[in-house]
Amino acid sequence: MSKSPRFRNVVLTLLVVVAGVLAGCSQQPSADALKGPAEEVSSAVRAASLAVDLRISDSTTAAAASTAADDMLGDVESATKEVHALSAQTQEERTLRNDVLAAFSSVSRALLHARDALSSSSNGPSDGQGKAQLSTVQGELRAATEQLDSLMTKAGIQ
Amino acid sequence: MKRLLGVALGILTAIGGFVDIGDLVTNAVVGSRFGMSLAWVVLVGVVGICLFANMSGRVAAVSGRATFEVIRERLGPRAGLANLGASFLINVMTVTAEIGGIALALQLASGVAYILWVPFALLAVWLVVWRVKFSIMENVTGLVGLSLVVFAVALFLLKPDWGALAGQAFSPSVPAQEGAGVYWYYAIALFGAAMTPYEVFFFSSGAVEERWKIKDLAQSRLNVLLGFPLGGLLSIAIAGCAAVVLLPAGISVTSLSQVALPVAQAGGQLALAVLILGVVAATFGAALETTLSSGYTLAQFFGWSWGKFRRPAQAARFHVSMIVVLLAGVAVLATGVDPILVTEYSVVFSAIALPLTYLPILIVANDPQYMGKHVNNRAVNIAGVIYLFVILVASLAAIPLMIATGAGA
Amino acid sequence: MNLSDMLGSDVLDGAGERLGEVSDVRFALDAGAGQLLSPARLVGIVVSPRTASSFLGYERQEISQPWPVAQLLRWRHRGSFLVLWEDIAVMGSEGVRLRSGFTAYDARLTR
Amino acid sequence: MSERKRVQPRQLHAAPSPAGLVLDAQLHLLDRQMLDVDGVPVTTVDDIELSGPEPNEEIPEGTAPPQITALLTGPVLGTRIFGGRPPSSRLIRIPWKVVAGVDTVVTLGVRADSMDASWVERWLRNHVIARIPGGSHEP
Repeated sequence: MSKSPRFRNVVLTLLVVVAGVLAGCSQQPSADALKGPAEEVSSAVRAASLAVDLRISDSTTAAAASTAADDMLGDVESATKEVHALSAQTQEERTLRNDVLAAFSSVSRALLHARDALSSSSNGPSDGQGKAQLSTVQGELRAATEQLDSLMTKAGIQ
Repeated sequence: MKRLLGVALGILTAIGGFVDIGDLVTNAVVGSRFGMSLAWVVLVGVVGICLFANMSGRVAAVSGRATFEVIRERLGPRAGLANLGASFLINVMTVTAEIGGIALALQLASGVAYILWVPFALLAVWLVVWRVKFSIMENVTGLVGLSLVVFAVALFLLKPDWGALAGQAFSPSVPAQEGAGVYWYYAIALFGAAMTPYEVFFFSSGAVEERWKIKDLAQSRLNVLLGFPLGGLLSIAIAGCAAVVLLPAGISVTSLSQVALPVAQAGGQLALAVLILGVVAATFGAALETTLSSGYTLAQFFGWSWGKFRRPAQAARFHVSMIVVLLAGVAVLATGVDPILVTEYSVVFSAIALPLTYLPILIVANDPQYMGKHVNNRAVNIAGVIYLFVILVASLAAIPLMIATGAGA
Repeated sequence: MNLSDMLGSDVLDGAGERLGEVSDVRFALDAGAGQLLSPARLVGIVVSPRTASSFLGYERQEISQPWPVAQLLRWRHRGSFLVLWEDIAVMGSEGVRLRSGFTAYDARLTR
Repeated sequence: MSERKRVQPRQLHAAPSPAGLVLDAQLHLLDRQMLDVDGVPVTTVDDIELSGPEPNEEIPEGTAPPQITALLTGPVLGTRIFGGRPPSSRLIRIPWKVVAGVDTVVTLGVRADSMDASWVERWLRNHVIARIPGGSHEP
């Protein structure tokens, strides 16, 4: 009988150690762990914004600009996956992670619209309707950028 | 007059041939993250590649032996095979990256997904390797690749604060938002991109292909000593464009489409078109060079018959191995791996393999049995040994830095 | 025998004391008539007291460049000597045994 | 190996210099490129075969020195790198009597196509390269 509690203790200790190791492996969504993906997305949305600007001023082609938007969409996707892989422990962490994911998804949506607008803008910016569409998209990108920026400032990610 | 034309052609080809996807991507990434604070590495790398390309060209012209024959003969089968394995792996990675680069540039031009351009790029590269004369191949890709000068033009059109750029370049420091480890990791990547071993394999084998003699050495020295530094200036201009436009905007480069943004901003659609032409030519030329290099290294290690001056039937194993390498590269791309990522790894692995390539060249360039009276002079030897030391340090530091920084993330 | 069986094997003197390892095997081509080469006869073995890798032959030639690579390799092979065929008693899996009273010659190549 | 005791000969005599060409096998022969009579690369010198001596047998005084009988290539390269020894039937021999010269390369007095050492080259030429259009055209 006396053996069994000791055995249980050993097993419990081992479990705690294993859990600790596992927790160490799957990082928590601290400001530190979110920094990389957040910066990646922030860079991506700014690049797309620049591409739309260049397209509005007729400095770049529809193909090159939409390729840029498409590449940035890929970057945001991979950053989103990275954040999804983080496991939140506390309520606070869960909120932060969800906020970040929300910001990412609005960036993602804006990028999708940007890509579509850019690839259909092959008539050139002289086409009034196309130009209007591009300005709308630009506004959307800016809004998504601001949302992400303010979140990053709030969470102390610089 | 004709001679002068030949000299000009050689220099222009060397400039256009200097930049490949590795230089393009690494310089743009570095410019967008570190500004001009790593420009000194390009300078160090260019001096190194001039030194050793020249040396290997001289060995090839005087003795008729290309670099990998020398490596096998001096290092013996064991160390030689280790070197072959490393060089061959890097060659395949670089072939993959260059073919990916061609496809990415064509996507930029057309908007059609790059993966659909890959088979086309593969076929084009193979056809040139199979059928086109060596000198034509070199001159055409080199001259068209010269359109990358658009980066330098764009930098001027952007009217940057030259003083600030020069300040970053001449008193380099690690930017506040980046760690010192990442800074040195990219320093090694830039060094590897400038000094990629395939350039030496290609250069020395090219000397044999074009049947250089001792009297051609003056011309080749001129090509290298003028062409490569000017090519290095192009590299710095790529970093400069990224530093002026992308760094202040908070954009760090992860794709080729971002590299094009500053050029489009400076010069509009015309500049963009020239840029795409230049990138296609530069990556296409480099794809040819790396494909040939993988054939050269294998053939020279095992003593097979090689060279584009022979009919393919007279160099069967050489041509079969190049076909296999091209297919392997395309198979890697077919997995959907990002070609830019392959590029970033290939330049770092290049840095790791550098000492094995450059030590035997330095030794043979001093051996009178090979070189007769054309052995290295003292100044070249001193520079060579200093570089060997730098190369060794970079090579040893590369893997620890890669692990510590998560490959520069 | 094949050359690779000899290279790197131990060299013992007549009393069984270890002298070093075979770092190279020297041949001579006696000038002969004809278009092709004359037979290559074994002259002797080069014994290096430290390492079998005949790295580059710096110990045997008058090449001193590039500093310090040449100096390092020569230092690693210091004390190398040549033993003629006449002084070899046995060659085999246990290594090379020399006859007692063998003569050690200067291993340098004269060109 | 270095733990064992070593003796060092006390003095070195000047070596007798033979009349002809002197070759150190590792330095001047092994791993060098072989070219055929037309200057076409054939293979590399992977190993060297000698006419003697019998392994592990006492060499009587006055025995004539062994000679190089052939240069070896093929699977022997693998065994030089990884150890072991290929069966002698798998060795590709290039007899010393076809060797025409030794310099930074070993030149042979025969054509590559007549040699066993180039069978892979011939096989690939006939079965792969010759079947692709343009394979036998001048570049």
